[in-house]
Amino acid sequence: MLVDIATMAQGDFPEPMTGLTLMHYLMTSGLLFALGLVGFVTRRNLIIMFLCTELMFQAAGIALIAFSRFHLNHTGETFVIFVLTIAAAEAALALALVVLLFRRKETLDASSWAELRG
Amino acid sequence: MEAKLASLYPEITLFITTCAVMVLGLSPQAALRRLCPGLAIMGLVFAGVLALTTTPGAETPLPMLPMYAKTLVAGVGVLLALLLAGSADRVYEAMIDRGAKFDALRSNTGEFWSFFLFSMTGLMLCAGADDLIWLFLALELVSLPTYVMVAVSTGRNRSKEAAVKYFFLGALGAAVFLYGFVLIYGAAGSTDLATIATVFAQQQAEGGLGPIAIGGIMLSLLGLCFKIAAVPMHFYTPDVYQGASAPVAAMLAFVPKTAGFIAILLILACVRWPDGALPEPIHALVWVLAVLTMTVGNVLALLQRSAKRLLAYSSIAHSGYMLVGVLAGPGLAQAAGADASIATSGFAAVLFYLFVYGISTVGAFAVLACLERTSPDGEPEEADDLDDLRGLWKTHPSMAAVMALSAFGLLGLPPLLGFVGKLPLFTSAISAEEIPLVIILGLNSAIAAFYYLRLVALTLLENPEKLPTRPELKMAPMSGRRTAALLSATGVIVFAFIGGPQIAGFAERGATYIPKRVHTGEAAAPVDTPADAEPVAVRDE
Amino acid sequence: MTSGLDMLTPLADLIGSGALAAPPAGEKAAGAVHGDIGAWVMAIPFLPLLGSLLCVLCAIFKVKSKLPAWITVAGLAGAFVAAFVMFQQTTGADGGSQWAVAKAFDWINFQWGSEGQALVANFSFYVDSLTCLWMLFVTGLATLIALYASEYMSHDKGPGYCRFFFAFNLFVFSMACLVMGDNLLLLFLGWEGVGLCSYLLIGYFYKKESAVAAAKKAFIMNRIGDLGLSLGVMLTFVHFGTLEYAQLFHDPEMFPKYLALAQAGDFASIPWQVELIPILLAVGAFGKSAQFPLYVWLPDAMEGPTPVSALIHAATMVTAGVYLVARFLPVFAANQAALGLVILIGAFTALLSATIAMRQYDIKRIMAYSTVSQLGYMFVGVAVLAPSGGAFHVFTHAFFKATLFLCCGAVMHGFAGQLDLRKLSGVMSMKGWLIVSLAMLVGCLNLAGVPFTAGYFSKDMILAESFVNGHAIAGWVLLITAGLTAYYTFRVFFRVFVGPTHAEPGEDLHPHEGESMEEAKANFHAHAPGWAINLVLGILLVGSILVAFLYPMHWADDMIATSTAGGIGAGDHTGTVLGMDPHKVMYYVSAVFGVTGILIAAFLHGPKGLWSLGIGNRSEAETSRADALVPKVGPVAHLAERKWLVDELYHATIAMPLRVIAHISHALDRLLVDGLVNLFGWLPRLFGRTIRPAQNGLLHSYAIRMVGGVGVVVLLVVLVTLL
Amino acid sequence: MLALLILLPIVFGLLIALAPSAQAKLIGVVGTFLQLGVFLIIALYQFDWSLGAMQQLKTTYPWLPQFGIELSMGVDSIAMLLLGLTAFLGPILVISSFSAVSTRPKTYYAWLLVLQGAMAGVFCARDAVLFYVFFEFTLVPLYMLISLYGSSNRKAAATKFFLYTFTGSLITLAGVVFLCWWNATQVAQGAYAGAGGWTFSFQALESLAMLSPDAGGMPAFVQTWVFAALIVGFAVKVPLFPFHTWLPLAHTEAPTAGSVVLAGVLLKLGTYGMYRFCLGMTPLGAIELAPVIAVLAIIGIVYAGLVCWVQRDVKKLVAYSSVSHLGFCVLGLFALNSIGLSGSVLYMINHGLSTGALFLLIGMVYERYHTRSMGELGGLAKRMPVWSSFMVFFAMASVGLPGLNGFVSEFMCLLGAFQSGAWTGTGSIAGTVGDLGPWFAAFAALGLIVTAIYILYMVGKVVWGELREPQGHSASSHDDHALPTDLNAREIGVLIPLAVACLFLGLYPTPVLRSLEAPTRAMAVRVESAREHLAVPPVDLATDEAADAPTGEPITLRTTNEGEGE
Repeated sequence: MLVDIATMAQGDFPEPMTGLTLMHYLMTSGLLFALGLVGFVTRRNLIIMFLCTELMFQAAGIALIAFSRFHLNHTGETFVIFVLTIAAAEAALALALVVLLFRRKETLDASSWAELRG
Repeated sequence: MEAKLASLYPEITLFITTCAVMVLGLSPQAALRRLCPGLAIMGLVFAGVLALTTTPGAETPLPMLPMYAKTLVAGVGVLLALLLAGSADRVYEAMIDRGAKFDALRSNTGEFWSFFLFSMTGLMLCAGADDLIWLFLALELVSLPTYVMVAVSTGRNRSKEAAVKYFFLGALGAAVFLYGFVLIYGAAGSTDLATIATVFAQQQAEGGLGPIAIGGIMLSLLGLCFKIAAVPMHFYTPDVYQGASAPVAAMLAFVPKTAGFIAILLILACVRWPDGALPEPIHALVWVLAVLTMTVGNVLALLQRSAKRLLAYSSIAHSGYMLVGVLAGPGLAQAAGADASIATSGFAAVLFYLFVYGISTVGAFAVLACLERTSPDGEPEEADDLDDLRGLWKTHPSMAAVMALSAFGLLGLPPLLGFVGKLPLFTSAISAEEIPLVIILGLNSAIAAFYYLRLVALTLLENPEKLPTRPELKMAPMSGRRTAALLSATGVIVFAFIGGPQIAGFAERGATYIPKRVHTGEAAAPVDTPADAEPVAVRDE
Repeated sequence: MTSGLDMLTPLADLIGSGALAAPPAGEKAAGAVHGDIGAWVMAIPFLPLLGSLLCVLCAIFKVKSKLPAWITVAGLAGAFVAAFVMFQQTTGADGGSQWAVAKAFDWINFQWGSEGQALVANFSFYVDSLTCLWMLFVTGLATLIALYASEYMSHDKGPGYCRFFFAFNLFVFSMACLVMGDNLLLLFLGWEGVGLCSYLLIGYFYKKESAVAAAKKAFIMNRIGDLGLSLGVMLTFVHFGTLEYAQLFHDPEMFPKYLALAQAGDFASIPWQVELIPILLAVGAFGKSAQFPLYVWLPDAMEGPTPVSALIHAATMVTAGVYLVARFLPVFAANQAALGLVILIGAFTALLSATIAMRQYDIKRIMAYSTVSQLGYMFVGVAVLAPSGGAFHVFTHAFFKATLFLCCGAVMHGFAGQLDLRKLSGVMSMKGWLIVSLAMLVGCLNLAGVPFTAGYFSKDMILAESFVNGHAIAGWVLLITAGLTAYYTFRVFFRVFVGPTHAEPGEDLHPHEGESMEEAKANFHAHAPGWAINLVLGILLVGSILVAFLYPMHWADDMIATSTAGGIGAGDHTGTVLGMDPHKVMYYVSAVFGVTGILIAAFLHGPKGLWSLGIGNRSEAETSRADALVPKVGPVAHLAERKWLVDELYHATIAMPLRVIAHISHALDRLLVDGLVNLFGWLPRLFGRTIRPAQNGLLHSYAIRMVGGVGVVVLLVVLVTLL
Repeated sequence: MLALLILLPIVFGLLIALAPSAQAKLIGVVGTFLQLGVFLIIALYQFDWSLGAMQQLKTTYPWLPQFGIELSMGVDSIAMLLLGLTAFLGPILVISSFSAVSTRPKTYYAWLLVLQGAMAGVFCARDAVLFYVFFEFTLVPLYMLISLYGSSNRKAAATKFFLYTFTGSLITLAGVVFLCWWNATQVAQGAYAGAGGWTFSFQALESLAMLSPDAGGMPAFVQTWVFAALIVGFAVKVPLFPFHTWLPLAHTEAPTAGSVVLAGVLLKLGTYGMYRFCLGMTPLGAIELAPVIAVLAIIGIVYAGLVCWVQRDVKKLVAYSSVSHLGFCVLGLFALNSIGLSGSVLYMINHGLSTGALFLLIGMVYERYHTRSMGELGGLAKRMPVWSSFMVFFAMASVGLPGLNGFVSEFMCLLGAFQSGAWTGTGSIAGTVGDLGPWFAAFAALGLIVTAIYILYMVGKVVWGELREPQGHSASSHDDHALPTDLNAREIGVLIPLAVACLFLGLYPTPVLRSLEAPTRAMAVRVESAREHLAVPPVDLATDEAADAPTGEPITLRTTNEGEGE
């Protein structure tokens, strides 16, 4: 399926890449994204969970760069810069939040915060 | 370039206000600090006026959207600002009033108000976006400040819990729609919405969107579901609303939802709507999302004991209703040759409903914000349990009336504003021949009637319970909250008859949809129906 | 522009009522009616109506005197005079069918079709000789009985008295509408109106549960009949497009056409609607006139005050069914099956109720069953196309049956409600009871069909015609019934009015102060009837005898001949009885049956001495020779005494199952119908409960569900799209 | 003038809310009498009864121009009659509540007046959305009245009432919107020269109904579905079996005036809606489904009648009797001929009067004895002769005794059903084309018997028989409100107008029938002429669209495109 997608998407463009195709990058990116997802849902530690979201952001970044190269324009690369900025902002926020939480309960376990439910 | 800049005047105004507020909030003079809300409101009003007067410069398929959306944001923003006034640093300010020395490090006023205004700025930017990158940044600008606002809205652990859930799940959602955006870029080769629209139109004409495009759109939609609190990204909603203070919850109910819907509209507008319907997988996706969202929201709201959770679930359900409007699309099929009217355009219906929902839901949250009791830890505790509302008629008649009106308004009982808002959703969905969806929408409204009626019955019909464990509720000292409540209730009645129709007309203009023209290739026969090719031609040349 | 005020102008009709509307143009032979009888016609229904309104006023002003009774008597007497004038004016001419329509005001007048078709049913009255015949005895007897009731009801002076006479007046009004109405709907109004009055009057003693139950039963049984009648009315309207007699009976395209077809034997050309109408109407007639299977209410109706029984449940209301059949004879004649049905039911009912009457002890009930039985005769009479016989029997029966009932009432009144013929004996020899007893005797002679009484003549007309017109079996059944009738009639007379003197007070005995029930019984003295009762009975006694003289005058024949029922029974005289001309032989045969019945009664129940021609031997009130006979006939006697268990049968097969169905329906309503509604109300809640655990408050659970949700939705969409 | 009819009571309702409690009764009386006065002025001087089929006194204010929704009002004689009923009952409702309502009187009278206004609005509306607005809005005042002033189980009853009718009417709304969409679509495609664009006006929708499917009208199968959607809300409101279960509950729990207004006017909103929408806008659907609806009506008549018979609560009995009675009304409507329709409209009024009066009477007893159980009450003729006289009178009106109001309408409903059938070719003069027939009338007429059974059962228990009063209750202890044993002058004064109206309509219905002739005949003719469209095959929409798109291939989307890969 994925092979199909990658090759087909490439088909319309004038300069087909040789060697490493778009597909490879996309697969890497997809794997990274999936890794992030899996990490996010399986880990309980708030910091690791946050890092997993970073992983997903970076996966998007890889895909952007690949597409950017594929389309032979720089939009994707520009996009990556902004994604990184946002990721940094989020990281700051996340750390602040984690610190705040840690002060309250002395733990980083996400499951200790489950007062609100139903 | 200048035109583009001109279109950003409202945001710039807001940004300047933001900076001013941030500085002002740090002032050691209490009187100056208290100017923050006023300044914010002034900024919003000014931005709103600018939004109304400046010509939009966007070249997206929804060129008039920014004008409407920014005005809407400014309008409801004023209401939210009124509601938020006095929330920040309440305990701390009280300490200062009692003689404590002002310490800029401990004061949150400036940050709070600037975050609020940042969020509103983001929202306006979102409305004005003509590029995916811009859209992404704007969406993040909407959300990031709200995470903080939730966290600091009360001093309780609940707020922290709410914030952490909101933030982490929000990051997950953001990652998902970011990936979606990436795929859209990958499929279209550009992040410019106008270009994307053109490319997509071309692709559709040549046999349909490719899987990457479809996948990108689907992932974007699913990610944005977080913003609009739609299934399956809705889980955080009740927890966050409950954990946040009522004014902040009201803001959460309006601001990210509006941002999300605007983003959804912008993205879906890039897809050409052949014969008024979306490409099949996206159509199916939105259909499923709409049905699930309204049903899940409503059935869970039935079971709630907490008013905030109830309103949170109702917020989910309303997203479901609006998704019906999204699905109904820009109303092309009927508008052949004529401008899409709000009666047929689901986009217009959604835009109008955002206004209706904003007005009505702010009222309900404002009532909760107005009623508070002193809890053992000294911090005022807002009314939340439904039992708090029992017999409100006896103790706080005006609040009871506001709550009843808001509930009936959210229910969509004629002739209140909620009905006027829901009507275009009905008409547009039927215009799009989504009959089963309309029936489901109707049945869901009926389910919703269960709990809205309960709200009304509790406030108006029951007798108050006097429990020793439950100190009596008092009116919060902030007059802004009361004003917001009363304004919202008045709006729910008045706008149904006066002003509402004009706003609907405004929303109708805001939803003006200009599909991109297809560059006719040699092989491909002209697929445009003659009817909808014409406005395109006018626009594109 | 017609403003709302103009809409009300037709009200002026009400004020200017009494104008005699000319019969519709183009009618054949709308006979000349002498003078302006409109005002007289109007007086007949509206005087009683006025009377009933005055009675309401009396009730409002708490009148405690006999004023309501006098109002009633005066009003009804006026109505009787008006009826007599109407009769004079209508029938005075030289033969030919004469009729007139007098319109009071619009009741229902509705144009419904695009071609100006209208549903018209006005308050207007159709007058012909049949109307006159009925109204004469209705108003006449009503006047007399009102006078009687003024005394009979005197112990209830006050609100009850007003209520009684209100309903009494209303009854006469309704009866007038029934008989005189010029359309089927006004007839229906009267029909239900008399039912209402009957209901109110049977339930007059509303504290008695049995009276209330009897009233209810009467109304509901009648409603069953009314169902048939109303369907008949609808069918008539749909088929003929009108409900007005003037058109139905005189438009050559309507009844006359089908009557002509029937008389020509061309039944095949008669459409099914026309054939169905008489059957539906007959159902209504059976209900109102207490014929099998709807007769069971009438005996129970005796719970009402006796004047009511006399007027409504013997003389007038119950003959409404006969009137209906007689009035619609042209359409009945168009369906042989309908006639057959009426004959069958009539004859069967006559026999059945006669057998029941033989074994009853309550004299009022015996009279009630005899009424049912005699009504059977009348139906047979009309249905064998001898309307004059039927009508004449209605007329004579009204007199002698009213007499009989009023006598029973007098006895009841005098003996504290005692009606059991085993507890009374030798009333004639008590002081002050002579007129009552003589009236009773005359009534019994009439009912038994002793030669040269009115009852004898009218019964003979029916019997003879049934043989003449080829319904010999019915004839024989009725002959046997005549014998039974004579027996049970005189059983009453011999037991109660002659023989050793004996009287026990009935249930209405109220001990004086300081007196026990036993003492009261011991000290009981019958109080003889007063002047009003005696006067009325005297008049009726004479009247019952005099009515017989109308027979040789062929009065009934003439009356019928000029009415809408005229000219129908004039077929060939083909039937014979024992090989002879029925008309002649019937005089003898029926006399033999009647006298035999009386003799058997004398033998079984007669007292020693002259009264029973020496064949009786009864010496005490309680027992008679018949008691010895009962065991010999086995269960038959017992069953007859239990009224053939018809009431029980109805209860078991209709009332009970219906009640059970009602309970089941109620249970279904609560459990199933409402249950489904509640289920639908509960489903969202159930769904909510099911998915609520997903909101468990744990961050990572939310994350899993969000991701999983995204996956599931995407998968779903892909599947949906691909499939 | 019409707007005044709606606004006057609402304004007075608000006045009550603002004025001191002591004035509530007075303002209520004045408000309702003013409404009645306005109605009388309209009826006597402004409305032209000779043109009953026409919409008169039209007034229009803009509201939502995008949808073509207007605050548009107008009345024909049917609406006038029902308005008359509403206005007539208004003062009766207020005055009858004087002694019954002691707590929170302001709220009570205020909502009552608002309800009066809203009900008037339903009958005045000439725009589907305006109609719907008032139709739905009536729920709120009644919800308040029931759940604040009802008996023990009032909240559940009020909630059920609200939710059930609300749910039903949402489906109706969907149907209405579909109709309007169809109309708008046809306009856009230029199929016929309609009003242009979206409109919810009755007039446009009614003219749409008369279009042949060739000319852009709805084909029969679409109309059938739309009809089904439309009727759901109205069937719940009427209520038609099997949607009736909210009614007994609501009636039993409601305060007296609530029951009166519910039976008197609110149920008629359903039948009126059926007349206006189901018959007027989807005649083909009505034709196709008439037998089904009629069967439901007949089941309702007999079944609810039987259920009445086993009730122990008098009020519940009368409540179920409404279900049974309204069955006749619906049957008459779906006879689809002039007599049936007129009978039905007349029935709406008559039922309002007689059943309303019965509820009043039961309320009066309830105020005295605080029970409605027939086990505890009996033989009241002895104790309360005046009350009993009225009871018997109105019971008889309810039974449909000729001479009282119920009969004429009941008979016409049945006659209409009887007439409506395949009579053509049988030589019958007064048959009409229709889908019912004698069997329908015959089975419905069973209701005559059943009605007699349960009404007499009730009268026999409560009015006649041995005197039974609740335990510990003697005649003199008619406590709190110092009510006399029998009715007082106020109560009699409330009942007399109803009784007079019953007698008048029973003995002289001609003016009313006259005013109904034109509109019902027009409706019958409309349905009749729509019948011709039954056979017309619908335009094939698919081919239409194909013709629009010259490519001949509608744009479809595929997930994979085999040919163009690589």
